[in-house]
Amino acid sequence: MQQQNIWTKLIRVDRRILYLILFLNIAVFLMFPFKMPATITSPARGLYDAVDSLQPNDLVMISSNWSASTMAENQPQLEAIIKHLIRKGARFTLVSNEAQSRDLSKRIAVGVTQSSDNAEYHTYGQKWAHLGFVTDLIAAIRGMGSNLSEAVKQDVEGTPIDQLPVLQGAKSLKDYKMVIDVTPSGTLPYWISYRPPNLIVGYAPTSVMAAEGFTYLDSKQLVGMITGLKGAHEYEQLMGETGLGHKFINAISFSHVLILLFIGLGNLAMIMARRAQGEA
Amino acid sequence: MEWLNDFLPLSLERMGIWIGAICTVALYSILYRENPAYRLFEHLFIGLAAGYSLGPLVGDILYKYWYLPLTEGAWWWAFAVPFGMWLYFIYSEKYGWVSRIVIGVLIGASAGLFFQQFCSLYVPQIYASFKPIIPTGANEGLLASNAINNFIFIVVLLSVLTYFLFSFEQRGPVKRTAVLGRWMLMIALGAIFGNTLMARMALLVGRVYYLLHDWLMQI
Amino acid sequence: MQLALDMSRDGATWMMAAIVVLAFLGMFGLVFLLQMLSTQGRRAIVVAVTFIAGLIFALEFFLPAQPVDGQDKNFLSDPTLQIQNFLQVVAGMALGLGTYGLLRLHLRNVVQKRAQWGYSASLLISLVVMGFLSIWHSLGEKNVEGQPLVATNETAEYIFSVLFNNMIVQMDAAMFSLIAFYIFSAAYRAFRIRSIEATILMATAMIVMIGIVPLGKAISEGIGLPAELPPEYAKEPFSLTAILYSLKLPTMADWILKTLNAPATRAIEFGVAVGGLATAIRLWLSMDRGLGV
Amino acid sequence: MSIQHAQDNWFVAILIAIISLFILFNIFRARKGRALYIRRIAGLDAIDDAIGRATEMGRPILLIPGMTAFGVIAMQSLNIFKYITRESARFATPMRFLTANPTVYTVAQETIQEAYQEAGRPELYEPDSIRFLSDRQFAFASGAAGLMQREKVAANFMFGEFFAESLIFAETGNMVGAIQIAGTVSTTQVPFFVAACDYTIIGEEFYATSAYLSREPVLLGSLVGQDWAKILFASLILFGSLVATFWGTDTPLLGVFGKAGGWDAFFKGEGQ
Repeated sequence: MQQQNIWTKLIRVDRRILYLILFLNIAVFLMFPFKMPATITSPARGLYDAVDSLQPNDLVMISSNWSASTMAENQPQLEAIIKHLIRKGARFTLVSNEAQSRDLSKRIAVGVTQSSDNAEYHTYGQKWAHLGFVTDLIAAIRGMGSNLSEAVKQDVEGTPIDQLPVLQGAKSLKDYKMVIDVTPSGTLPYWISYRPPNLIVGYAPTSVMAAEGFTYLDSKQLVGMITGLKGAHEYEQLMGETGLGHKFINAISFSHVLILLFIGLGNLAMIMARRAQGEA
Repeated sequence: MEWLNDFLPLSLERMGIWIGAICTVALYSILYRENPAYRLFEHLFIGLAAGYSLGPLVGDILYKYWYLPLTEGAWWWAFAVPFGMWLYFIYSEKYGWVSRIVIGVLIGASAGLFFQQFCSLYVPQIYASFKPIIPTGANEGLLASNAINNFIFIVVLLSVLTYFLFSFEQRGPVKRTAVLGRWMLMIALGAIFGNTLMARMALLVGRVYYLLHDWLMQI
Repeated sequence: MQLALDMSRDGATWMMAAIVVLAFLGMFGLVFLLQMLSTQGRRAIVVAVTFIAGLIFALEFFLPAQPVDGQDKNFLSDPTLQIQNFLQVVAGMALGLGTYGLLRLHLRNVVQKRAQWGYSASLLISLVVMGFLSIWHSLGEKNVEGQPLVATNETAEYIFSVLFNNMIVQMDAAMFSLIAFYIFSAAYRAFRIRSIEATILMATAMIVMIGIVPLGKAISEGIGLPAELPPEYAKEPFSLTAILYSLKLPTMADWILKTLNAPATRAIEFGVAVGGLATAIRLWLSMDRGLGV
Repeated sequence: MSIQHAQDNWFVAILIAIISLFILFNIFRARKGRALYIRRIAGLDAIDDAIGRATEMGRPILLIPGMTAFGVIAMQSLNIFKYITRESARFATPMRFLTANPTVYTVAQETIQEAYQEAGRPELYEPDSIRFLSDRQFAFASGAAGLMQREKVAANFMFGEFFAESLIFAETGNMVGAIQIAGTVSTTQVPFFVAACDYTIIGEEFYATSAYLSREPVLLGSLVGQDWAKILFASLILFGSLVATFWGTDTPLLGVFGKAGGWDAFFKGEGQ
């Protein structure tokens, strides 16, 4: 009987030990933060430039479809984008395809607008509004594309759409300049497929959805994209702000290192165990 | 012991955070093994989630899309609910087939909608795949390195497409192209894996932050 | 209950109630008529409605459209929007059916005191309480002529928000973050140099993993690779600096994503598109044996 | 610009017409009795082994279409699950079907019942084995993970559209030692299935699955048509890239093939 040497043990390591190591790794790096600058990627710059070239009072639709589970990625993104829109004096409306996202995104928008220096944004409905929750995104986009007040009827506070100051002079999505999809799920294709043609599309996905985004960036169906927390971090850097993004990035970086380390270790163990078997 | 006073669930806000933390820890316990705490919170979770869905169903769908249009005089909307209820015949042996009429309508509609999806989502990607693969005078500013990348792009695209051919035996050059396609597929999958990792770690970081910062108040 | 409340507000809506009742009676009466059909007749009806439903959406797409209010429309554009809303209501009825199935299963567990019935009881209680509060909350949000549709209650709203924000939302996030642990154990187990394919998968994953975090940039620049692309890059794409720059981990990760991942993903998408189109056509024409009558 | 109607670029209508012809023509050919070939798809051959193993161990098999919304993809998943159920019914191996979509749940009731009837074991059909847990992604995932652990499922079949929750199913299944076969059109989830499952069906293979399993002429014919369509795609891309190389990417002719407004620009000289 071959004795259980360290390598065979390592190959069959209890997965619960791996889980504990990962947890501790993240906890340690959250407790002892240090600074590391980001590389600005071209899709992030694309989105930043597109928002930066907006004129005051241009209308932007933010499609916010995320819920608490992707908060770590989507919240820094949404906050950064709203801050930038306020800085440009643009008007914006939010719409959610997720019931939970309606409350969350409204709460965040209230938080960001209240803490901004621009008093115009302090009153809800003046420069921004939340159009509420739509169950079927395709139907909603097509509907809003032809008639906003008919498709959405009332905003999240129950005000009829045509009585909102922020939407004065806007009849449909056609009167918007841009839509930014902040999302953890596959909502982007719907915006690309069913939006009015004049609307440019920006994308703020979680990292996992970004892979699909490259295809649309390449085909110019997307003007720019910020990828997950990293993208939010880049966007913050472009705006010269410091937000939540900075705090989390190190813990993430080193969890990547940890995983690489263990993949290496696993392979080493496999090779060594094979060699030991060959000798025996 | 000031920390203890702040930490204990003595205010409504602290109580909320405690509830959240308990939920999180209970679900995390499945990492150790399946246990009564996990089981209880799993059942609570499903119950709460199923209950929650009824709100949007009544308030957003039935009220907004059924009741409101009705009050605005669109009488034909009255038929939407009973028509949908035909689905409930599914439990009846005798009338079960009636539910298939509703299912048929739903299937037909999703099939019909697929045409637009196909055309607006996928066809433009054909156009987007037209790439100059040799730097000729026809494309100003095209660098040799871009052209090489474009060439690789086209080769990868075509080889992976070849892998997805099903209806004839792959032999000779087709076989070799398909194998290359399979390898390229593995590269793409590896890239997606590596690219996704960050998002997943971000979630865990967010949760650990909640436990350490909001609940234990350690950072 | 809600319906009745509103009715009393406006006498004219009695008319509407009558229409609804008639619609219910009509639709269920129709079932008895349909029941008289032969098997062939039934099949013909299912095939026909499937085809017509698909045809309406297909025609809306294929027929020429004229600009109306800045949006291209044809005579089917508005009806298809209405039909989509209509189908949302229909699909909403399915949620009722799903919830019924869940209730039935767990009620049976509790009533027959099957093993572990306590868990089923906790599920039922949370479902009923949350369902009630959620509907109340959802209707309380709506308002008609400035009046809330249903009067809300502060305590109920508070309990709702605790159940939602402090339980559902937190459990969502907890389950979602479990994936981080699983991704670790899966990578540890699966990423081994076993075959060419496994090795390719592993190598790419590792390069991208480290290339996309700021640390990848720090490592590359730490070993002396250039931070920026040289300005004369356009003239000399193959200069030493340019080549060194392209060896940086972030550059390699980016290159893999754009030049290898993007076309491979696109090829998969083309396959999926064609497969989906073929399935859509077969379903539309009822050629799949899946759902015969 | 996006394509909202066929008129935004008539090429799309022509393309759909051609592909439909390819598919219908080949279905017609197959129905006439022409034998059609289909290449081996690793993983699908393992389905029967997995069912056999479950039978030996006396543990259930689990079918998960995941979050798949009702539509074309869901119908394809149900087709595959119908086949698997039919096979398992022959050996009286119990099955569980878990979905997060109520409409899929409704249709699954019909489909699975039919599968039992076709296998000649209608008495084995149990409505409670088909379960709708929740339409909420992670409530569903927690329920599925719990069920896998408690019932120690022997085989785990995941076919359909998946999102982030894919790995929760796949790793939990791996933990309880189930044989796992996954097939999905969601490209972003394929790597996780590849890492944690025994076999993974990728992309269009998902649509080829029902043809592969049932060898029905209609499906085989359709598959041949799909191949023709892909060859057409590949030829178009080659042709377009050559044109782009020698005449430049701005050549109006290229716009005809899928650029919104490209048709009118080329044939009527508009929009330039």
